[in-house]
Amino acid sequence: MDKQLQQIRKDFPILNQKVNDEPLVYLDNAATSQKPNQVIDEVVRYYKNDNANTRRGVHTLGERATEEFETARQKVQQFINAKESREIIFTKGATDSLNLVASTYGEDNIAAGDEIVISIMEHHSNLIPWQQLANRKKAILKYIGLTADGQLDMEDAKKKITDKTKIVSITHASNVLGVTNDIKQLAQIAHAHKAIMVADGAQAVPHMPVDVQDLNVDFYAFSGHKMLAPMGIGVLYGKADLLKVMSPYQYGGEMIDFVEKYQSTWTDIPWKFEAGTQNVSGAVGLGKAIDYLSSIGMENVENYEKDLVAYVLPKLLEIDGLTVYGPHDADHHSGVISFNLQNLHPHDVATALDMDGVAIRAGHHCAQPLMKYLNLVATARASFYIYNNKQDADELIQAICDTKEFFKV
Amino acid sequence: MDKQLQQIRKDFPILNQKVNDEPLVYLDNAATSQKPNQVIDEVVRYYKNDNANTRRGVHTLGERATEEFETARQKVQQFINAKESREIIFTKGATDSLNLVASTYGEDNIAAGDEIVISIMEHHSNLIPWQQLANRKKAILKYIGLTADGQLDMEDAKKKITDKTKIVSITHASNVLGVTNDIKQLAQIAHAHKAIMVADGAQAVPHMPVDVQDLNVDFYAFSGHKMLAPMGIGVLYGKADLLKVMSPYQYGGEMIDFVEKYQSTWTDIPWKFEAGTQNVSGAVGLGKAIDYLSSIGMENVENYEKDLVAYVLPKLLEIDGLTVYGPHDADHHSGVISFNLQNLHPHDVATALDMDGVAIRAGHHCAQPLMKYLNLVATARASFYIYNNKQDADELIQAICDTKEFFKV
Amino acid sequence: MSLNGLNSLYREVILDHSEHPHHKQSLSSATNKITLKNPTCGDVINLEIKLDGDKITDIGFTGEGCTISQSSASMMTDAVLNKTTAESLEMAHIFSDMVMGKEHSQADLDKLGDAAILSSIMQFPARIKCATLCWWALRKSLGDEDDD
Amino acid sequence: MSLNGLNSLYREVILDHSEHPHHKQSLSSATNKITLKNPTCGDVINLEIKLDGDKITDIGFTGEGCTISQSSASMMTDAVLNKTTAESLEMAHIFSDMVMGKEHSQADLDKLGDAAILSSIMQFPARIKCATLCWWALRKSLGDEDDD
Ligand SMILES: Cc1ncc(COP(=O)(O)O)c(C=O)c1O
Ligand SMILES: Cc1ncc(COP(=O)(O)O)c(C=O)c1O
Repeated sequence: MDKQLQQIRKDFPILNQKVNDEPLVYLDNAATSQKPNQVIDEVVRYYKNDNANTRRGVHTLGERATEEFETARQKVQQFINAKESREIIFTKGATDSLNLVASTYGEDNIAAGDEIVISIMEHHSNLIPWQQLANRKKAILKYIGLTADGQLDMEDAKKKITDKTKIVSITHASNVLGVTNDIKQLAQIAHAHKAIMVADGAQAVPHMPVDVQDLNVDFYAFSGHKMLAPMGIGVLYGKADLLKVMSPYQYGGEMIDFVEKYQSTWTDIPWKFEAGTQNVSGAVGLGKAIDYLSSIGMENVENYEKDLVAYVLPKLLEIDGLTVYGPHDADHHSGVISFNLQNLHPHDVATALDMDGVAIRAGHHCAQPLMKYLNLVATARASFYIYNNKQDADELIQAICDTKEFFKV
Repeated sequence: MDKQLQQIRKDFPILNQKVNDEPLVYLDNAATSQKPNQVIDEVVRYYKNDNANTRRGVHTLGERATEEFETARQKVQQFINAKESREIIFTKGATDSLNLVASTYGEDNIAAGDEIVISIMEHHSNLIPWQQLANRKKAILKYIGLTADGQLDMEDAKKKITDKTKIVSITHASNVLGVTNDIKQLAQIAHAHKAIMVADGAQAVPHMPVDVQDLNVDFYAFSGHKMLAPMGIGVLYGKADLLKVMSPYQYGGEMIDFVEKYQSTWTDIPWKFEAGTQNVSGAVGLGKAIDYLSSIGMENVENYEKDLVAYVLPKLLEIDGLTVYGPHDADHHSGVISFNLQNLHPHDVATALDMDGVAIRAGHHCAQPLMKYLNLVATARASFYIYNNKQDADELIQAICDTKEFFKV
Repeated sequence: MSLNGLNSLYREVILDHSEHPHHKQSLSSATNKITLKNPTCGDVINLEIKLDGDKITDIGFTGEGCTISQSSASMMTDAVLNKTTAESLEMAHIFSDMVMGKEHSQADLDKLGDAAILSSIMQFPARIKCATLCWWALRKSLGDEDDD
Repeated sequence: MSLNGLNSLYREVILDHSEHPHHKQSLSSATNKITLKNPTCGDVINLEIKLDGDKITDIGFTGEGCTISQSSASMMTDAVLNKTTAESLEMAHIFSDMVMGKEHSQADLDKLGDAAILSSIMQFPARIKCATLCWWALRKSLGDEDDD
């Protein structure tokens, strides 16, 4: 299996290039992943053979497009083990999915004085929608804090989630700290208080097996582009019982039952939440990305990345003047590794690494409240995926050492 | 130029196939257009060379992706002659764009008793968002009616738009009646009453030159997928002055200035309205589609389609028992032609035509109030684009005659 | 060009039923009524049933729709008239399995009468909804809605 | 691997300015103050100017940022101190044109002093904002905001 993972690099044509005269080492996977030929080819196949609008056509292409779109939905359902395919709503991405929940379920169910509980490590996409909802409704937004080593503080969670809590929304895996949160236990706590549990799976679904029934989440959001699929497609999972009674999010073609001049009724889930022409090629590409990941096996993906982290994390920690955020224990750290090099600004680090062909990110990673909590302005971040290998890790280490030397830090 | 248009068919690989053993004649372009190799190849090129997340990265790929995304924005700006590129917001499609306006400008500016004026020929995507906004706000929704030959009744428009009107939102070109509306004059009337003018350009931008400054619209919405571009990308044009003071639509990554625990500030336009990871490959593909259309010239596109209509419309009108909706005068009819064949249900017509390889649409075309107004349940609809030719028109006529014979109507 | 392929869908008997639908009328003494719509095409069916104890003693439908939906409704009313609710629902399930292309025995098909001829709809996936709308209405009006 | 390419950006003089920035202090008697932020990276600059009539008689900045933004601010303060607002704004426009790769004369560049060295930033498009933030702050604080 490791063998297989060694081989897959050739499926990713973009990796086979030089950047600033150095072979590209792409370590910005938490931002977006690269696409294998299989996914690119599938999108091309769709456009060259079957492209049409869905659910509107009696003609053959229309029927094919509709079937491929709904087959993609079933693939997503199986991939995250949802009970029914109508619990899978296609969106633009995780941000769209989370805004959908806040604007429909949130808008309908939050009243003045209610509490919404999130964590201090949330990405802006799972933070501002709730913050603004709370402000609109005069509800109270509460933040779960972190333990000393940067994990979610479950004791604090138990205190913050109360009978006044209506919604708990937490990231399944952090895009900064490299930690994975115990969503299953959080859902238990939330449900014990009759709150619903929302999870932001943008950094989880690409990297580990996810079973929404086992987690017992009420809503679960993720993006295709971080898991080998094309851009512009994402998923919102929601329990059918909740989706059925929720208001629609957007209004337009294909989400209606009957439209009269002054009132309208909505069609069944999931289509009630899919207004307008859908990104069929995106869904089809996501289906292919799921096939690709499934053929490797998500346990293998997880283990492969764990091995990489076990290899690179100790090497990073050894570098003099380098600080790693989040747990230092490789067992508790995902392939997302944020760090700083002395008092060198992470932008300077990232530019230096780029000159060595190593693509990492620098900034606040859409987590400004977390930065403030950690007393940081910004960090550098290297993030790994299945097509990265130990050589990439070595290049990263080498480039960091070069950078230290250049800036004499 | 006609020569050039004769040649372009080979750029569209999907057209070169048989459906039900007959060569495909794709006449469902009002639903979605097919994609030329140039656009498909551009998407592939992007994914194989430059794919990254935008505006977040210091690294080379991130910089390339950002530049290509912003270049696409400039291409859109020039294509519709917007004053500045920051007036171009990328969305998922026309439906997303229109919902954005209704949920931000509409939500902020409509109060009880205000009037919103639309027309009875609107697509659900330019109807339900306003209907629901009016219902939420206890505002009044008014419909402009049609003249006897199915054109927008401008006299009625002058009556319906009053000093109480805050928003006028009308389709630039109908997806059922084949008419093009005088948006420029409507904008003048709206502005004289201090209302803003929104236009739904989903069926216009792909088929004719559009100049938003000349039309003097405040907002203008359209979809990429109907104009040779990939699915999942659309545009909202808005005047900078309006966009600047509007609330954001969705919240998340990249649309913020500063995020604190309990409040946030928003970044500049257009990014304020582009939350989360954007569909970069979609925007890049749209840029290429614009290049493709521009190399033909939109006047030529318009004239080519006019010629096709002048050829096919009289032939359709000659068929015994066939009713064409909208104007019967080819000069006033676009390439969108809705019809019925005696009392044969349009679904049966569409199935029959599909057996002859001719892909048309049957149904209410997301315009139920229009259907009711016309006293119809549904219609068949054939819609043409630049890769269609007179032979396609002949095949359509022949297939309709075959259908008549088969069903003995 | 040829429309030969159409013959497998629009058979004589289907066209007959659609031109002269059976039981296309409103009942004066219906015990169960339902209206179902197919929003994609605008088809509407109003189904009325008179139950006497467990038995469908009268049935009628009105509404608008394509050839397939009209003839399917006509054939369905023929099939379930004077049957018990259990028998009718069994037919509905057989019909549903049939059009989805699932295995079914000839004995099962025979129960459907003329309606069995609509198995050809399988080849026209876009039209399956047209054929099943009336059977859905039947199931819903008899309280057999497994909610999907 | 090599970081040779970095030398063109991080020249000695730039590193010097960033390590020992000039005028990095708050003014007690500022007439114009502004805070600008680069949300992408979190950089913040607080720029304070003392205008005497038309002339910048004192200038200082505080805040946080990368090597480029710190040294750019340091070099800018050197360049505009004791200049008139018109002269300073001209420099701001020259700087802006320069980093965007537009044509500029050597005479123009000379006006910028050390700051001219940042023309190398052109090759690092992702970093242009870091270099221009302080010049934007200058323009805004002197009321030259052409709103884009
Ligand atoms: C934890 C987390 N949540 C949400 C998002 C938002 O995803 P997207 O930008 O694809 O909408 C991201 C990625 O940027 C993320 O890392
Ligand atoms: C007139 C009109 N407006 C709006 C739309 C909605 O466009 P989309 O489905 O791409 O969001 C369409 C197309 O379906 C249309 O024809």
